[in-house]
Amino acid sequence: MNPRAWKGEIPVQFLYTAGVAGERFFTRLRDQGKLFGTRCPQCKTIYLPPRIYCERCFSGLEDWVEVKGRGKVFSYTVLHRDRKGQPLGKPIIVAMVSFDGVKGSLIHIVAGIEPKKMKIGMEVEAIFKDPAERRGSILDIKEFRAVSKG
Amino acid sequence: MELKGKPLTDEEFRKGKVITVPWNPKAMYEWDTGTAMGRYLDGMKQGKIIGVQCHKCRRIMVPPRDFCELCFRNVDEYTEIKDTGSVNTFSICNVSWDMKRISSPLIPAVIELDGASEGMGIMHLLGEVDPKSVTRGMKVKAVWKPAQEREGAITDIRYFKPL
Amino acid sequence: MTKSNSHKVGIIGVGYTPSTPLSPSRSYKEMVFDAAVRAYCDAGIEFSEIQSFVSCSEDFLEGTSIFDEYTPDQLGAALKPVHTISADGIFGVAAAYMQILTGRFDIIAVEAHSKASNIVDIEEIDSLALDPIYNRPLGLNPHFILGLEMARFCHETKTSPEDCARVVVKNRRNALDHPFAPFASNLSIKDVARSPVISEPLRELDVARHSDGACVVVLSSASAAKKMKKYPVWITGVGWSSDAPSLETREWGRPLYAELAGAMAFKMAGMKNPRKAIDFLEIDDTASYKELQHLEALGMCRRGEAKTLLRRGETQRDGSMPVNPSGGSLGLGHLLEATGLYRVAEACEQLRGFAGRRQVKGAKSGLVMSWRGIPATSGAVAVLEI
Amino acid sequence: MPDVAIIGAGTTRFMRRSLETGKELSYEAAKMALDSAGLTLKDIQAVCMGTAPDAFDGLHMKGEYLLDGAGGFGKPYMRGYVGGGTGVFAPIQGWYHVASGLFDICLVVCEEKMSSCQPHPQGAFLTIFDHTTERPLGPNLLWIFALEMNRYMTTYGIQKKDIALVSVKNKKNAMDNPIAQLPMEITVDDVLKSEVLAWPVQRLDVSPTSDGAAAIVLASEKVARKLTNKPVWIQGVGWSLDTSYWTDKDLCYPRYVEKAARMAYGMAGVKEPKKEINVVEPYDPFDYKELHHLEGLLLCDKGDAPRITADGVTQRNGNMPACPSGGLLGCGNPIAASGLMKISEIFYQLRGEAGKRQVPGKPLRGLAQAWGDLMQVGTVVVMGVDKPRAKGKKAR
Repeated sequence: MNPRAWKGEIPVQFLYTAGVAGERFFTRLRDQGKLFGTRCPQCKTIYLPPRIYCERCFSGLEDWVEVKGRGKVFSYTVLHRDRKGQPLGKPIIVAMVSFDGVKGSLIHIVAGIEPKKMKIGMEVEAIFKDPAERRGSILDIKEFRAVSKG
Repeated sequence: MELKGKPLTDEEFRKGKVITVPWNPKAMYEWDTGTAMGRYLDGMKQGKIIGVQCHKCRRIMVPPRDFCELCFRNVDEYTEIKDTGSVNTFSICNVSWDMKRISSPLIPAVIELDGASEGMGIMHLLGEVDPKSVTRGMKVKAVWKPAQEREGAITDIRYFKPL
Repeated sequence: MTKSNSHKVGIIGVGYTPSTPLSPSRSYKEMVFDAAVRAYCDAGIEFSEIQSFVSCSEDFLEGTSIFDEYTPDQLGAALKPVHTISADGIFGVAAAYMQILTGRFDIIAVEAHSKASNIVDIEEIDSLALDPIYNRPLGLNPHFILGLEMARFCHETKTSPEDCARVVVKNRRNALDHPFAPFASNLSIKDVARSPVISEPLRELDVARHSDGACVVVLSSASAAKKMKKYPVWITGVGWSSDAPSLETREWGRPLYAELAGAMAFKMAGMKNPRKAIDFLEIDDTASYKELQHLEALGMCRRGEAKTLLRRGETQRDGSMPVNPSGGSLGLGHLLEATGLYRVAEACEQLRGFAGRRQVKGAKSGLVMSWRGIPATSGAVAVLEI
Repeated sequence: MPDVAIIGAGTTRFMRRSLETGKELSYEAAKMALDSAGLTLKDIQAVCMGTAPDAFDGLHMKGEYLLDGAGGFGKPYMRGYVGGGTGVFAPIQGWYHVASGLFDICLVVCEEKMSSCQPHPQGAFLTIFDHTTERPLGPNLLWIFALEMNRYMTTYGIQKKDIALVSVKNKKNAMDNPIAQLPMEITVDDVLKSEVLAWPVQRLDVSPTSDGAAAIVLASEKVARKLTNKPVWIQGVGWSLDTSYWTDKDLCYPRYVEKAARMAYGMAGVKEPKKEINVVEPYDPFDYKELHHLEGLLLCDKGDAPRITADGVTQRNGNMPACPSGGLLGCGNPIAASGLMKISEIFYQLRGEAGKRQVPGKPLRGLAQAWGDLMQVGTVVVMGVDKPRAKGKKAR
């Protein structure tokens, strides 16, 4: 008996709703090009991305506040592999961007800068797509870019 | 108590009235057939149905397994069993695996195979039979693909037909 | 949670198949059967004496939905109380531990296995664990998470990539003394530093490679063990916990899950000073930096001190605090949900003094800890004593 | 070891498709359960999550994804799993968390969001069959039910019209349940005339796929006594998993349910289930399943469930009310959540808080049961207004 394998897959596709909070977040991102978070009445922390609940104290969150798209790099990495694990022609800078007074952050791409120039703590700002191109997705933020001095 | 949960209509969901995000994963696998299943599939390729016997409980089992799950010991021998049997139970199915309507119904059945212990069966399809005439206990026989088309798969048996 | 639990439940048998990158000759059922036979034999019990079973698995790792369907037969568990915990094997041990403490069960078997080699594209599966709304659309290789975390950890604790490389060197050398560690090798820090970048600062050799295997552990109540004249390895503490799952709100510099899980286990074991009380550790090293991160989170040293211990050789097998004397996941391979259970088995062999060339001298107490992998924030801990 | 009581419950609306994410559904149910028990998240010492196949929500490690919505942040959090039986297993898992003495208060949350799965949630079910011996035949989930239903009918000479009564009863009961997805008044004829999917299974024999979540709060005796004067005690639990070689056994009778039931009755000290169980929530994803399960639970003789149904015994005002909630046929079937919904229903019934759904005669003991996998899993919880009797009895 020669060992062998039987091939197969889990042949499913998915279509996800953005949820109660996500629906509102992405609608505003798409229509107004603005970022909104929700504030916890108990802990006072602002959640970005927004939530309808505080994961720490379980309060319901209904207080929506705008968060300016300018933040600091909390951490970053230079990704050299594509989704399949193959080497990327041009490495991608992925950063976790945090905002003043906000619990949480956004994970996104940083463009227009040499990987070597990246620093934890550097200021970056969100670059939104043109309103016509925005679909109500995290990709309506095109990328983050370093804030030019002065 | 206030009701929680916001139902969406097809309209809202399908026609982009609400924001949706698609994802089409490629969850692919190559499962090792190992000892027992490897022999089962090799048997199929040769037009044979392979079972196993446990000398403790005397059961002749199909599909084959390398251990007897009741006695919890390795099985003692691999043995060929007949490709004839009787219908234990059946259905007449009008929908595909993903709930699409199908024109000519499929007749899945559990078939107790001759030569295996009583009640030992496998799931397969019935063919060359009028759905209305299928009955529990009906004798059936495997219809094999021609040898050159067989690949060592359960589908090397096209279906079972009435004897 | 009081010390009163600390000698009520023990491990009386372990069994596993050798960890190997490929395992075509045995199906997952056959592999688990092989491990179960060894474990029951080691425990000196009949399968029919086991009253409850816990298996640990995730559907997408098996390629089967509702995978618990396929767990009973190879354990001799048909028509018995069996349930699956969708988590690492140490969570399964905790589940069995609690069942025995209820007083309703005496003997329980815990199973976990890996058929990682059967998954065509494991990164595709890892992507399925990312938030579908906020993270997946970016279409990134999930390893970016390890890169982000490693960068932040190194930044906060002034740990260098070389320090992380030292973990790889140590563990893969430890594995040389292991009878079946597929990734044992004698590497240098340079070798690690020269390996291709996955996600800066993370390099290929910083990450444990996947492997196949099955592991079964048999737990028993103290009273039953006494009746059977067994000398169990006592489970004196268990702990498990989770940080926020979303990338955006979790802690990054420190693994909160490990801090909380460790604290829970130590409290249960009545260990005021774990650093002194624990003789050796088998902890998660899915990525090199994780070993250091977890060492600090478990209170074995102050924050940022792990690298110093490592440099001083304290975490070597003959050091004052041996960490992953087995070779860890970097040496043994990452066995998906079985990773933690293999380490439990490893720890049992250490405590029984059967660890051969990898024996830690005079080991009386050990700590085992697992993390659930990208992108999870859950971890489990077990404190074992002889 | 401490006795365990249910002290609070919450359930979201069951919907064909929800706007909420799985996290949000979990939160809504968990929050309701906490509120009903007068607790906040920080009172919770451990969390158990129950949710069925990851291929519905389309999330690998679904339990990890859901944990913040379920209140698992910074807490011992564990996901248990026995397929369709999960909804009634999760409280069993919560039971052993508390009965172990490790925790005094445990939150149990069950969630399912099946609508994310495309083109139809049923597609995910293809992959519950054996990848080598069955999936190549292109099975539909309905096959295995149809095969079992047919075997059950032919073994005992049961007619479809006898079985249809269950669908009629449960969908009607659901009219009194605000969370219900498919409440309706229908006749046996409507069921028999409904679209034939996989004979003998027709459209109205089947419960719909749903999105939804449910949660309960469990507490040890000393804490429960402080928090409520109406604790509902978990008197007995049982679970059993049969062989995965489902084509090797007789599908006419769910022996795995009997095994689980005997374990639970033993723990609860129930000698004569027919007399001692006052209200029951058997698992009813398909109408015949309720009958199958009533027999497996030893609440009637083999093959006799259709008769007691026809005699009205299982009506809300009968001697053995079954699925007063409306069951899955009436309320919908967000798999794990629907099982926990059944636990909640018994909780309300025993507290006398089921409103329009309340069964008469102040029930003292109830039972919720779920089934799962390839006709393999039985999960049973016996609940009562009195504390369990048979103490320290070992499971066998």
